[in-house]
Amino acid sequence: MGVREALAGLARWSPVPVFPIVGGGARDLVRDLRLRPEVELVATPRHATLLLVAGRFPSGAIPGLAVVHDQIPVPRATVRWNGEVSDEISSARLVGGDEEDLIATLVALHREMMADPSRSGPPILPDVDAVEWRGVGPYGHGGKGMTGGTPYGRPLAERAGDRDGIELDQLPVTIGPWVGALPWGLELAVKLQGDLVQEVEVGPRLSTDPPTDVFSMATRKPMTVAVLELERARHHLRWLADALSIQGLSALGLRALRLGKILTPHHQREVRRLLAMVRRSGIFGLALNRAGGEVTGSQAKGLGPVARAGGVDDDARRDEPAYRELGFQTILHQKGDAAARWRQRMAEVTQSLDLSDRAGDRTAFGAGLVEGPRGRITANGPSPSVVVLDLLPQLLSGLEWGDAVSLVWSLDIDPTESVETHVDNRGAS
Amino acid sequence: MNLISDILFWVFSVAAVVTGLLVFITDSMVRAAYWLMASFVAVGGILMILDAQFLGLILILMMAGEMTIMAIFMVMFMMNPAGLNPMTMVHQHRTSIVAGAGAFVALAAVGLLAEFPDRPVPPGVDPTVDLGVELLGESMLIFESAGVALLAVMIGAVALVSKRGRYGIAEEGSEEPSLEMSEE
Amino acid sequence: MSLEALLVVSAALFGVGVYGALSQQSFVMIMMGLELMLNGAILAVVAFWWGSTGGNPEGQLLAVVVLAVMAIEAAIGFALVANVYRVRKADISEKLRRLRH
Amino acid sequence: MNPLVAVVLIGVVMVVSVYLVAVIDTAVETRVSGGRGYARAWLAPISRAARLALQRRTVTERPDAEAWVLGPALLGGLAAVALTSIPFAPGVDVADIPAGIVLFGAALLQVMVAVVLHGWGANSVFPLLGAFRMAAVGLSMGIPFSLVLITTAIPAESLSVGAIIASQEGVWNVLRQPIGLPVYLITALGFSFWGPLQLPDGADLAGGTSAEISGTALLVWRIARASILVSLAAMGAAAFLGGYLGPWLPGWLWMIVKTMGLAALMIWSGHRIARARMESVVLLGWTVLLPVALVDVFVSGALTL
Repeated sequence: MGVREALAGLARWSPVPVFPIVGGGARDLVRDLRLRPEVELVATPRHATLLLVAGRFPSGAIPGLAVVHDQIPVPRATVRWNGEVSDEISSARLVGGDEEDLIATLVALHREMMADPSRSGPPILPDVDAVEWRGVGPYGHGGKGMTGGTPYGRPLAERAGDRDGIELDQLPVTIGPWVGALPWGLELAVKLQGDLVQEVEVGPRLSTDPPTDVFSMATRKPMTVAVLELERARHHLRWLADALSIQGLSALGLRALRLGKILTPHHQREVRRLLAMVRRSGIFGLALNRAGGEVTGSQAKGLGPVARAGGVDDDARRDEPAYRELGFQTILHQKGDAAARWRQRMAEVTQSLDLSDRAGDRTAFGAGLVEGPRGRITANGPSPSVVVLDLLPQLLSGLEWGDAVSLVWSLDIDPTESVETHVDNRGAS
Repeated sequence: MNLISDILFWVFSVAAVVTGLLVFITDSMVRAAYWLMASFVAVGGILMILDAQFLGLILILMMAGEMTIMAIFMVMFMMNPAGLNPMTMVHQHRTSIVAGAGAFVALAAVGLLAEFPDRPVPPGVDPTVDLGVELLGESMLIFESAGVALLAVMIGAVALVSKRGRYGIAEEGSEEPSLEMSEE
Repeated sequence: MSLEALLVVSAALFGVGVYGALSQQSFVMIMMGLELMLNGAILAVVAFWWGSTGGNPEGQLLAVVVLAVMAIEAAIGFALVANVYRVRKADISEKLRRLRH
Repeated sequence: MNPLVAVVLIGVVMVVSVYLVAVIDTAVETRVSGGRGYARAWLAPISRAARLALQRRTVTERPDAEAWVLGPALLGGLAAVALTSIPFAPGVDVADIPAGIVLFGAALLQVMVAVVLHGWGANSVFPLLGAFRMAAVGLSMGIPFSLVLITTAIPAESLSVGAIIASQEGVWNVLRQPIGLPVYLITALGFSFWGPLQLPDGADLAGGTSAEISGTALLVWRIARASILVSLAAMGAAAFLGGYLGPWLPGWLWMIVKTMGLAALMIWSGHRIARARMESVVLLGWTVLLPVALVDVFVSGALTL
């Protein structure tokens, strides 16, 4: 047995590193893969062997798919879960079914790749320079002297003023839509000076067909409060899982995710313990201690926890008789910055669990307006994520990149949330 | 042992001079900064061969920070830090070559031709202990003067670049002065 | 390895430094030339200490002083570069025509 | 020490300790995440390494290829150099030179250079930001790190690590210089960019300086990073916890226990303490750690007089 075979035999048992490209309707399923020891969701395609394309995408074409695919090191393969194989990667393995089927396919494909790298997916894009080589100048650099021309077809950096009064080079880059540092599907065109974000434009929205979760169902017919509040607590725990991983606490994030998956109203003690661990991690003192990024006043209207974190007493649950009977009081924080949003959601998890526990069989909503976990859902209005995406450029400019990322995650954005939350009848069945 | 240290000496010497030259030949500013550091590391190695362990190591230790700062200043201020274009940012080139070569020849001639007393470090001496005793004993005044000079420089440097500079607090958006004089 | 060889190496470093300091236009590159000259100086000082002073620690002391000079040169150099850039937007010596504010 | 023996010794120390670090890391992660399956902690590092060894390396568009390759190799080499200055047991050391602790400090400060080169080489935005962050962390942590380390030499009246260990025969430095160890551990997290100070390779940069590497390059990078952590833990054990000194157990075992204890503490912090903001780290380094380290120097010096 050669060294290769020996290594391949060992590599069989390695957790499968998967880079996910996630569209509408698959976020929760893919996120839950983190809980499986067989699979490892990685933040950059360079660390993966398998590309997982899951969920629905606006018009079939997936932005950036080919680039991400080619960035995965050989041996690599692609799995398409619950959707159609796109033309770009014809070699993708199509899987339907549930999580177990997906895991089985991922593990099998990984072992196949380790045993026989020749079956690796071929590159999609030709290996050529993005911009054509210009054979001008003595070295082919496209201009004369140190500062002349456009070397390798790329213009030299522009200078732009800094808050320090020094004009330095500005680096325009597009980050996303598939990168571990940002929510899946969020694309930011950023002008960076050092690690300072000077200008931000939000890329194309990936909104897909309408959601079918309990909150959008509740716009049509009354739902039981117990179910709604449990789902709200779950949603916030899933948000916590993502946000904690970005702050370097992926293990604590897993704990939140695991708890969210099995959550019942009787898990109050476990939830309190988790939230205490989050507080003790020093996250408010170390990671979220920068003021700024405040969302307050009229711009916060309808943004649920984001609004309430900014002191805006805006909660559709207040007007529901069922909630009034339960003695529902909105929780408010004042500052409206990233830390306040964290505190707000953490407080609302316990509140929702408590409400869910005491709700009995009361029902609420059903008249077109629902307080969802991200904010107000109406039959035809824009979804909260759409509103927040419009605020991003103004909120992010002037921050260091790390603070910008913390801020983005504190807003709980899902770029695949549809532009208008039309509720159709499919959700009712 | 002597042979090994001779070989090491020549390796380090060639490395120091060649990397020193590469500083001014390479097109990439980051490489230039780290070539210079390589030159310092090589000289630090020679110092260690010469039993001046402490000085050699301190040189290497100091240069890690200093050259990183240099590399970052390069990236900050220079148009071409990555070396995408050839770096021909020189003036009075021929004169400089002559001056450099002249300095080398003159100094080397002094080194080769002048008579220096041949009094090597006696065996059994611990140069690090000697240096420590000297720094904090007889020559404390010189050492302290160097320290005070460094302190003054630190204050001066901070005054020159501090964010509450001559044009207001940086975070509040300081304004640069008009530039009408730079056009002449 | 002999004192002569050490002095030749240090002369070579100094010569390269002189070339760099005189020929470069960019301020930071000029500083690199100066640093390289000081590099040669340190080597020469330690070489003399090793070969000619009989282990007199004052030789090492001189090297420490040179190290301090290097640190001073770097600190003041960087501060001036940043300040000149802030005030005049100049990063090469050609852009400075007069030495006044 | 015979050079061949020295190479083997350092190699074995690095391989075994890096494996242990990976096992501890997985175990702590499993525990904090509330999951089960500690058994896989023993196998996972090996199978992961095998997988990375089989993966092909990737290239970016026009990288600074030499710097990019040099980064991981240099980092691993620096960890090895740093380990040579530490005696693992009485008489078992590679180079317990008279200025050993300065050798260690010089090697660790060069870590900054390795990481900056690695981030610069990839020609990609996240690695570049990682490189900038390493420079900021390294420069603000470097002085307090060197100060608290060199302070341990005051009671020993020697810069040799062996002498520093020997000087702790009666009482360990952690008691004589109680400020030293915490400052050392915080700055050590900075230089091994681990845990709350994992800024150059942080999750908000999708892996930072290692975001664009794969295969053997990634494997070497991870091993080198863990070796740096081990060398810092070993020096912490030697300089503050009396190294191989201790009752009942043989010296080498004490050294292993102390080193792995400090390493486990730093690994634990990575799973329980949030990553600090860049600005907080720089502020902490210059306005808290540096003055505290100076107090440590003055107080220790005065006590020795």
